[in-house]
This record gives sequence, structure tokens and C-alpha cells, in this order.
Amino acid sequence: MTEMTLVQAVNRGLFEAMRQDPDVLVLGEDVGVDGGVFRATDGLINAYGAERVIDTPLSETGIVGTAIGMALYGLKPVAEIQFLDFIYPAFDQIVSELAKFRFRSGGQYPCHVVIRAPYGGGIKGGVYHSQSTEAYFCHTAGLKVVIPSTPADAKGLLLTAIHDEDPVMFFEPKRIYRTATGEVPDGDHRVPFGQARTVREGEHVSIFAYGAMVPLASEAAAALARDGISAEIIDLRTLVPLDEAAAIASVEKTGRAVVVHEAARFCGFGAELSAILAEKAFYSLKSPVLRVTGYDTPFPYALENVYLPSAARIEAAARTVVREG
Amino acid sequence: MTEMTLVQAVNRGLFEAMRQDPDVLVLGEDVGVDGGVFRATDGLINAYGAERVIDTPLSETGIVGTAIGMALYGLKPVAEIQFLDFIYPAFDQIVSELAKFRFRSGGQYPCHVVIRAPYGGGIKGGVYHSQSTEAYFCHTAGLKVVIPSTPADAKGLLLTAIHDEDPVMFFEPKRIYRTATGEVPDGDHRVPFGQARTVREGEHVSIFAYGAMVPLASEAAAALARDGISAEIIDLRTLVPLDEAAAIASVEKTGRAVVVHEAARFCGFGAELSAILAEKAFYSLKSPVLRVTGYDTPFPYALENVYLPSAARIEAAARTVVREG
Amino acid sequence: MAKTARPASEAGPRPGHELSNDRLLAMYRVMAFARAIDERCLSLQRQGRIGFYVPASGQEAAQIGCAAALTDDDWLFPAYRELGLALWRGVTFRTLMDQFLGTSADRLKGRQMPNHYGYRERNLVVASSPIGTQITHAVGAAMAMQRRRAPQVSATFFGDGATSSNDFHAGMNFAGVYRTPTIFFCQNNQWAISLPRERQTRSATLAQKAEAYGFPGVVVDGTDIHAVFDAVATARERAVAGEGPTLIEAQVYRFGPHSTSDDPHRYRSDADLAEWKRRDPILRLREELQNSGTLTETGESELQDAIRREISETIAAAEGAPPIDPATLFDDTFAQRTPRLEEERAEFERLVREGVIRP
Amino acid sequence: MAKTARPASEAGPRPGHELSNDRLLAMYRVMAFARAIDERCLSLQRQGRIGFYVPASGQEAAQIGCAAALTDDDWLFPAYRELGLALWRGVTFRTLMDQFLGTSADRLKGRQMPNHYGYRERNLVVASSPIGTQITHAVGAAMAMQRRRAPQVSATFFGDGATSSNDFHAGMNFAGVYRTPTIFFCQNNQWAISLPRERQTRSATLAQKAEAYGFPGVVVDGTDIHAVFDAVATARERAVAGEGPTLIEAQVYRFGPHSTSDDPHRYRSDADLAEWKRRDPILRLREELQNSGTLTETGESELQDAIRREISETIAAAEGAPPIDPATLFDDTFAQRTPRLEEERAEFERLVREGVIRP
Ligand SMILES: Cc1ncc(C[n+]2csc(CCOP(=O)(O)OP(=O)(O)O)c2C)c(N)n1
Ligand SMILES: Cc1ncc(C[n+]2csc(CCOP(=O)(O)OP(=O)(O)O)c2C)c(N)n1
Ligand SMILES: [Mg+2]
Ligand SMILES: [Mg+2]
Repeated sequence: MTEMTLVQAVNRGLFEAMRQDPDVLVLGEDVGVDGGVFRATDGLINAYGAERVIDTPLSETGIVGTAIGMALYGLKPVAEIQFLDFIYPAFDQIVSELAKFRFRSGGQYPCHVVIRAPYGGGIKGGVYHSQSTEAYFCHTAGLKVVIPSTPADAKGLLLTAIHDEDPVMFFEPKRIYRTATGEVPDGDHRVPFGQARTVREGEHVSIFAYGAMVPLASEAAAALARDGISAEIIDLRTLVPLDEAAAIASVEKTGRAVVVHEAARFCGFGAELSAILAEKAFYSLKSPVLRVTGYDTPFPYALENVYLPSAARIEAAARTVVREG
Repeated sequence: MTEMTLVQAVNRGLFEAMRQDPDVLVLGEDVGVDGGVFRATDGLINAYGAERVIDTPLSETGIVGTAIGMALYGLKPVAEIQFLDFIYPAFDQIVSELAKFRFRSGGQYPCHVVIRAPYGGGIKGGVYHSQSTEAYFCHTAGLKVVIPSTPADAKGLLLTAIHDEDPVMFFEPKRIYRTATGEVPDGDHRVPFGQARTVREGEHVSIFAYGAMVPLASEAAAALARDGISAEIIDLRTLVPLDEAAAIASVEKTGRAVVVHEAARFCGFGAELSAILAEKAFYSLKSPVLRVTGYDTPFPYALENVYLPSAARIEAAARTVVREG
Repeated sequence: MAKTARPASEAGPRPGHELSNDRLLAMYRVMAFARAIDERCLSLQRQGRIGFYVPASGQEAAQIGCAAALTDDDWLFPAYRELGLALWRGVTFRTLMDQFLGTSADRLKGRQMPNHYGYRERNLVVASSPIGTQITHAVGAAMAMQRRRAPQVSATFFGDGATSSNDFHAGMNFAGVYRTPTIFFCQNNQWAISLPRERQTRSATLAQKAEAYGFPGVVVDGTDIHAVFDAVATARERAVAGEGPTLIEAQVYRFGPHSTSDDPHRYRSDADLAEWKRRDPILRLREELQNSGTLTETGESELQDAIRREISETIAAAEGAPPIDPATLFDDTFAQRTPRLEEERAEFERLVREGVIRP
Repeated sequence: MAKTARPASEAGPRPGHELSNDRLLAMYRVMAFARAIDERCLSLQRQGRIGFYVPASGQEAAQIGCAAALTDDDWLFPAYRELGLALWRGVTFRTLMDQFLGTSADRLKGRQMPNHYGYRERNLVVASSPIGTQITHAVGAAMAMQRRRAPQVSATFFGDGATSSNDFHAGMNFAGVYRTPTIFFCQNNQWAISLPRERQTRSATLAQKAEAYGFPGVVVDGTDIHAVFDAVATARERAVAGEGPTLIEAQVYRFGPHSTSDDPHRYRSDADLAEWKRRDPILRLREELQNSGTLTETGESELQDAIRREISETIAAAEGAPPIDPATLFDDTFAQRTPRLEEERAEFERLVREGVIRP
């Protein structure tokens, strides 16, 4: 166990994977000599050379397209997209090719690419360095979607992703890259997909969150506890595959649900979770499912604190559902 | 009034818009000399010339990117994407630029591009000529999303779209291009955005649909009626802006809801509608909200009839919600 | 302008790239087979026996000349119009018919429209519909070959229209930067559905686009199988020697419609077609083989008979295959079905049991 | 290889493209102002008074030489590093400071990071962050100019890295096909963050990429304001004469970090920088003006004093502007707020009333 930040844990995960398997390689813009604009790939090129840590031209189309070709051939590429906001030039490759290779070939062509991208707001990044568009990828059959919120999960889920047989979108909450710290197991630490993490048990309301929203939910829970409201916090960790069983079990216990994410509300991930509960936990629900999310506007610069969910907004929503039913 | 098919109504709408305003122009692959692979732009080039009906190179990036430039300058471009499945090379332009120009410029740069695309299954188009990915666009703040299900709406909504001040994604259910027929008003017919259409009033269950699912929902309603179950059918018509009031009012009346779409279920549009109902019609709901949708796999070729919602599946879901509560 | 785009074989093939009469006859057989398959499948589609078809007629010399200059270990990244490649690589017509029909015998499990196939053991990667996307895959595979020090090349196949795609630009650029062992084989068949070549781009040739990426581009007469073979063999030699990629523009003409959904009379004249048909690659090669005495009149008619028979028998057999098991829909989205997919599969099975779905 | 990429002004500017000393002095003033703004803003960012900054130092002659060769009616489609363009077009430093601070005085309503600005009445389109996307916009606007028979051109600005983008490929291709009146102005500052120019692409010059699209590309020394002006004026003449687009590669060097988030010491040597600093475009022009007697020592020090004063006063004034009204967040997603946005705005206002949000 070593204490480290979330971005260091990502870095350690990459080191470990490259050590384990010579077929693992990393590619992206500024990932080599520069060590990545967030330093997630720092030191890799010195350890593993420019053939396995590849600085690419400025083309996300090329990064993902060539990563797919490598994966088809049998390598295990880990592509970095510098900010999730810049993934769209690769969107065709991701939704039309990466997600569909195995299916369309009748299973002949697995395509195990991991795409890492820092995402989310809270760094004063404005319209184009702040977005959370995980819902696009969740809606795309064939992609797994993973979002850690702690250093240990960052390393453990990343190693699972790299050794998975399917394509994985691995989104890193850059806002807590350096503020989330914790003990991380050394060596080959893996966290399985499809298992939510109960951050805190509670009786009165279930708060579902992921990524940088998890610490905010915990803050809200602490405030609620002072008023005798016991909130259960579930960190979803993998959005696809989703641990629906955990979500439903929690609501069966608490009878109330608040779903939190930074992304815009309309057709966001929270809609899916809310719909699952409205269908499968219907008879347990005592009050409406509330969503605490970004608003249905592009992400702003000066007003990012207005846009982003806060612990206070989460707390207020939890109080509402508790009051209502 | 003239009787015509849905694709003819699109064609009439384009003729009308080009007649009304010399700033309207049409661009896309095969839209000119060939008249469009579905003939939606048939005859336009003869009437309005190659300067206003522009056959483009094979680049959706270029089609949407240049359409944006034209719109910034003051024209009203209507871009055709040959199949919705091929829109992804333009995704960056759509989500990063088109949707955000007005917002990011503080209102200085409106960007009124209409993007038309045939979408959906039922034509044996397999993985890449069948998809319904409206949810991606609904989740993108700044885009309006419109899907007609009748010839009259196709023309009326298209004319509204072309004269709107905002970007509009206009998705045409190609499966019923030629099977949906009906009377269409001549001349400048407009159907406002944000108003759902009640296809059929009912008491026991609300069925929400759009595009090619509307006729299937009607078929299901007819079958249900034979057993004394009275289904209300709501054709949403514009997904953004959504007529939430109509949806909620309907469920307040019937107490039960079934949401239908062809797209994959997970994080599809149905999730949003279900979440809205779980939040805002919670106390009216007598039974869980069910979704009848495509499955969470890529779209198949041989098994498309298994994948696609059918009238029978809609009917079965309606019976379930009526039976349950 | 088209500086880098020199004709590949002005003075005949380069040493070592000559084709023996036996080799030519083998190539001719596959070309004739491809042409016959095209004709039959167009009529199967008209009869409603297959759902869709993309003909390759006119492009046989380009495809088979190219495939023959590569080894079976080289990876091919095709588009949807590459019948010649599949046949040369030994994919049987039966395998293809199974795909066209989407039956339980289809190796792709009925997932794709006809012509969108691929077979792993043939190093023929499965095609998709979006134009150009295979190009970057080929470059990535070539980067992997470099990493593994494998004496292979990747070859990717695309049309004139695809040169406008994002992946053409990205793939060519990455290939140039990393000097990958990749052959970019552009079949310029003069049309992207209704858009003629000269309105696809203003460059005098497509081959000269390689200039933008710092490696050579060559134009070759795609109806001349010798010229194609020579150009590809040369490009392959460069690639395995570590000298990097080559763009080859094979100039051909699409004889048929873009696909069975297309009506070429809306946008092109029969005169052009007639002009190009005089250079039909199959007629050219047949004439050559007849002149050299390699193919006799009898030989030719026996060949055509054999082809006709094989096609008819194969179709009949393939049409007898049972339909695909609908529950397979839930496989291969992921390596293992997720809980969500298990649930959807169970829902589907319940609906079947209840008679709601009659697959 | 770089056939089309001839130096723009080997033999001095073309007739009519000579710059008078007065004109040069005016250009010099703006260049000096730009440089001083850069330096001050880097330190404002270090002090935490603005959130972010992208310096343009080293690129002033390229930007201002280009802007000066265009008319105010020409539309500019910039990236985020185009301070010189804004100043030449008459955008005041106050306006820019308001944007950097994102206050209620910001014309963009605090929506974007510093340096991502644009002002409609200046025909300077609002920049975004994604690399290259403005390139196709410029081509579309030029198509609209053709349609309106307007005697304008569009000019788009981007870096060496952006030549790898999808929009570069699409924009260049459409411009070639429709012969649009567009100037593609590439400031090759040798770096795309940490990636050096020679690993961005294998082509010998960036200008030669125009070859792929059938129109001319020229290389110009971007530290020589005469050469830049001449190349752009020539391209503009071609464009308005209906002869189509031109790609101009202005070779410069990025003196500072990529942005205030970047540490260039991680990837480049000071030696290269020192080499290029000897060709600092501002020093070059100052020397010329001093040699021709246009600028005296006193004139220079008065100018620098005036600039310093203006900058200090403007910053002080701008920092006094009140913050932005948070309810404006809900405006401009659409022309009119949708019911959903009205509801979210009401939700926000309720949360403010309840003290949950303290904006
Ligand atoms: C990204 C994308 N856009 C549009 C289409 C529709 N489409 C299918 S084939 C085609 C033309 C392709 O032309 P070319 O690349 O020359 O290949 P060819 O069909 O002539 O062999 C078009 C536009 C597509 N498949 N993919
Ligand atoms: C599509 C996209 N990918 C990545 C980035 C991150 N990024 C910002 S600037 C930059 C380098 C740009 O280099 P260049 O085009 O040469 O312009 P310069 O910054 O040198 O002026 C990168 C990679 C981005 N903004 N957009
Ligand atoms: Mg073609
Ligand atoms: Mg640069």
C-alpha cells in the first residue's frame, strides 16, 4: 500500500500494466516526452521507450483508428484523449468501429482498446475543458464505461480495463486528480467491473454518484447526518456494466433516491438510473426520484460553480425526497 | 391539401422553403443530380440550380462545417446526411460548434443550420443503415431535435425548422418514407415545436412514441381496444423542446405509461421520459413505467425483426402496466 | 502537379514482377468467377432472394492484381466492394452466399448486410459501411507489425470518394510519420455514387495526395493486371524494407450501379461506360491469354460452364441452410453477456414463450 | 517535393504590395502593444488575477502582416492564439480584459476561457478550443460570399498541429472543389504543445499539402512582415478574382509556453529558442524603422511608456467591473429559453432564495 493521488494511481496503473505485458502500449498527444498534460503518463517513455509510449500527431481520429488496428492485430493499446471534450473527432471510430467490431464480425474480431480521458468541470476550464458526456458512450452498445473516484479504484479499475476483452472508456475526474488521495495497493491490484461501491450505508435516502461527485455526496451526507438523516452513498464506478442490483437493493432499503452527475440533465446518465428505479424499484419508492446535475446549457466559464452540482444542492435534494415521502 | 407520402412531404417542404427565401440552400452527398438516395431532394437542382443545391464531396465533416460557416454568414443551409449512421464524422462539428456557437459567443453568433437525416430500422439495413441515435443529440444542449411521423408533420415541422433561429436536427423515419401517406396542406404550412400530438385519446394507459413507432403504437392501441383497454397515444414530434406538460397531463389521467423507441434502451430517450414521469408524475403513476425499445446490442441484419419493437411488444407492455396497477 | 504520380509500368513490369502464363491463367479464373458471381447476385437481388448487393464488375484486375502481389500473411482492410480479394484469398463462394443470406451458416451470424464480410483466418478484416474507417485500422495494424518485427504489410482498399474522409487524412499522416509498412490501394472507379471523380477533389490525380504526407503516390491503369501487380509488388518491397508506405491509385470504372439501391441512369451517360467497357479488364486478359495460347476457346467455355455450375449448386445449397437462432442477437456485443443483456435475452425468451414475438 | 511552396517574396514584394514607413510604424505599434499585453497577462495569470492565458509572442509579424493585407470586411476565423488579429481589427484591450476576467462587462458573458473571443462587428468570429474546427467554417462563409457575390474573402488561422485535423482536410478539399475565396493561414510555430513540427507530419513543408487539393501553397518567413503582407495580399487578389484559395505557411516560433498550463522545458531546448529570438519579428521591424529614421529612440520609449500606461489603466478599470449575473447562464443556449430551461432557471432561483446556492 502506498498513499498517492488519483492521477498518480493512474500513472502507477499504467506502469504496472506495461510491466506485466509487452503488448500494452500507450499512445496520444503529448503522452511521451511531455508525460501528458496532467502528467498521467509521466516517466513511461523513459521506462518503456518511444515504441511503446507513442506521441501522436494532433488527430483523435488517428489515435483511435490506429489503436483499433493495433488491437485487431493483438496488441493492447491504451489511448489517451487529452480532454474528453476533444474526443469527438474520434467519435465515428468509437461508435461505428470500436463498439461494433466484435458484434458485426460474429465474434471473430474482438477489439480491446482502452480509451482514457480526463473529464468534468471544476478546474475553470470553460466550455471545452469541462464536459462530462459519459451518456453518449453509455448509450452505445459495445462499450464499457468506467469512472473511478478514488486512487485505489483508479488503479484497480484501470488494470481491469487493460486486461478486459472488450473496449473500455475510462474517464478520469480531473478535478480530483490531485485532491483525491488514499492508500493504493502495490502491484497487480484489480477492481472488478459491474460492482458498485457502498461509500456509506444509510437508511433514509440513497444517493448515487460517480467520479468527482462522490466526495460531494459524502459531504452532503455528513451534513444530513447532523440532522439525523441517514444517507446511503453508492459510487457506481462502472456505468456499463451497471450494478443495477446494488442500486435497486439500496432503494428497496431507503425508499428514496437522488442521482447526481455533472453532465447536463436531459438524457443524461441519471435519466437511465431514474428510469431503472421507476421500473424495477417502483413499489419501494416513497417519493419522486430527484436528479442533481449540470443544467441543460453548454458548460460555462465564469459561472461554473452555478452550473456544477454542489454538496449543498445534493443535500437539498435529499432533504426534499425525505420530506416528501 | 394534397395526398402524399412522407418523403414527398419532405421534398415539398424543401421546395416551399427554397421558394420562400433565396438564402435557403441544400447541401449533401448525392442531393443534386441524383436527387438524394431516397429522392427527398428530387427536382430541387433543376428548379434552383447547383449553387443552391450543392453536391458535396464525401465528407460529413465538410458538409456540417461549411453549413455552419454559411449560417454564420447569414444563409439558411439545410444539410442532408445520407443516413443518420453516417453523421459521426460530423459529430465534432455538431456538438462542439453548432450546438455551442450562440452560447459561447454570448449571443453574438446564432447558427441556424438544419441537419436532415433518414434514421431507423425496418429496411433490412443492418448495422449501418438502421440506427436511431437521437439520444446523443437530445443530450447535447443547444440542439433542437425533431422527428415527424406523418406527411403533414414532416412538411410542417421542416418549414418550422428552416425558419427557426436555432440549430435543428431533423430525423426522418425512413421506414415509413413511402408507407406513411396523408393529406398535406399546400404552401407555407408550419407545425410549431414543443407541442406533442395526441394521436388517440385514452383512459387506461399512455403510450409515448415518435417516428416510425407511432403507427405501431396505433396498431397496438387498436388491438388493446378490442379487449376494452383504452390507450392514449402521444406522438412527441419534437424531443427538444419536449412537451413535458402533455406527457405529464396524459399520465395524470391514465396513471400508466409505456415509452417506445427503436433505439437501444440504455440511456435512450425513453430513460429521460421515464425519469420525468418518475419525478413529476410520481403520485399519479399506478404501475412501473415500461420501455419498449431496441435491445442494448448493435443493430442486426438478419434479426432486425427481433430487435425492433413491434405492435405486439407494445401491446404486451401496455397490458402489463394495466394489469399491474 | 502530379509529380509523384508516375505511371507504374511505362516500360513494362520491374524485374521479378513478370507474371507467368500459368499465374495469369489462375488470376483470370478468379476474375471470371468474380464477374459471374456479380451477375448472378444482381439477379438474385432482383428476385428478392438476397436483400442487397454491391457489384465489383470492372474492378477485377485491380483487386486480383493487387491481392496476388501480396502474401497470405499480409493483412487486408477492405471496403464493401472487394469480392476479388476475398476470392483470391480463398474464401469460398459458399461462405459468401451464407453471408449474403444471413443464415445460421453465416460466419458473421447474420449481423451485416451482404458484402460486408471478413474472415479472420484469411487475414481479411471484416468490412463496415462508413466510408474510410478501415484506413486508420490498416495503419494501426502496420504499427503493430513494426512492433512485433513481423515481415508483413497491411493493405487497405477504398474508393475515390474515401479520399475525402477523415480517416484517409489521419491514416496517411500517421503512416508517413511512423513510416508504416502500409499499402493504400485506392480504386478510383470514377464515381462516389453520383459524384464524379473530378468533383470529389480538385487535385489532378488522387495519387498526388501522398505528397501531403511525404511519401510516394503512383497512378496505375487498373484494367491492366500487369501494371497493378507491378505497382503493388514494388510498394510491398518498399514496405518490408522499412521504406514506408505507398499510395496507389488504380484507375478503373464501375460498370454496374453503386449498389442494387442505385440507378446510375440518373447521373451518368452510357457513352462513358461503353468507352470503359472496351477496356474491360477481363476481356483484356482473356485476349492476352488467347493470344499466348494459354487459354483455348474450349478452355474458356469449359471454365464458364464450371463457374456457372458451381454458382448454381452453391446457391441452391446455401438457400437450404436453416435460419439463424434469434437468441444469438444477445451475443458478441461483449465477450460475455452483461447482466443487462442477460435480462434482455430473458425478456425476449419470455415474449417468445408468450407468443408476443414469433421470430 | 515542395514544388508549390515557393518563398513568397524572394525578390521583394510584388508591385503594389510595398509598405510605406507610416504603415509599417502603425503595424509596429500594434505589434509592440501585443507583445506588452502578452507579458503583462502572463504575470496576471501567475498572480491569480486571470485564470489562464495563451501567449502569442513571436507570431506578431505573421498575424499583423496578414491582418493588414485584408480589408475589414473580410471575415476572420481565428484559433485561440490570435491577439494580433484582434488588435489590428480594433478590438480594444479593455474588451479583451473583460473577456479574460469574465465579468458582467464581457461581451461573451463569461462563457469562455481567456483568449477564446470574437466580436461580430469586427468580422472576427468567436474562437473555440477544438483544434481546426474553424477551418471548414471559413470555407462555408466563403461559399456564402460567392453566393451573395460579395467582394470579400474569408481567412482562417491555425497552427502546424491543426494540419492533422479532420477539418483541415475537409476545409481544404471543399475550398478546392468550389474554388472559394479563402486564405488558409497556417502559423507554423514549430510546436503543437510538445510535439515538434517534424513529427506532426512527414511532408517537407506544410504548404505543400495544398498539392493534395489542387491549389497553391506558399511558404513565407513569418518573422518578415513584408513577406507576410505580400503573400497574403497576393492570395487575396487571387481569391477576389475568382481564382480560388491559397494555403500560406508562415514559419514562426512560439517564444513562450503553449499556455500558462504548459512547461516547455519538459520538451524543448533553450538553444532553439535563442536562435529564433535573434529573428524576433519585433526587433526586426524596430531595427528597420530605426534605420529608415521612422522611429527614434525617444519615439520608441514614448511608445513603450504609453503602452505600459494604457495596459495598467485598463487592467485596473476592468478589474472593477461587477461580476456576471448568474441567471444569464440560462440564456443563449437557444434564442428563447425552452420550458426546460425556464424550469431550471426557476430551480436555480429557488435554490438561491433558499440559500442553498450562494453565487
Ligand atoms: C461516412 C459515410 N458517408 C456516406 C456514406 C454513404 N455512401 C456509401 S458508398 C458512398 C460512395 C463511396 O464512394 P467511393 O469511396 O468512391 O467508393 P465506391 O463505392 O465507388 O467503391 C457513399 C456516399 C457512407 N457509407 N459513409
Ligand atoms: C481536437 C483537439 N485535440 C486536442 C486539443 C488539445 N490541444 C490544445 S492546443 C494543442 C496543440 C495545437 O497545436 P497547433 O495547431 O500547432 O497550434 P499552436 O497551439 O501551436 O498555436 C492541443 C493538442 C484540442 N484543443 N483539440
Ligand atoms: Mg468510387
Ligand atoms: Mg503550433
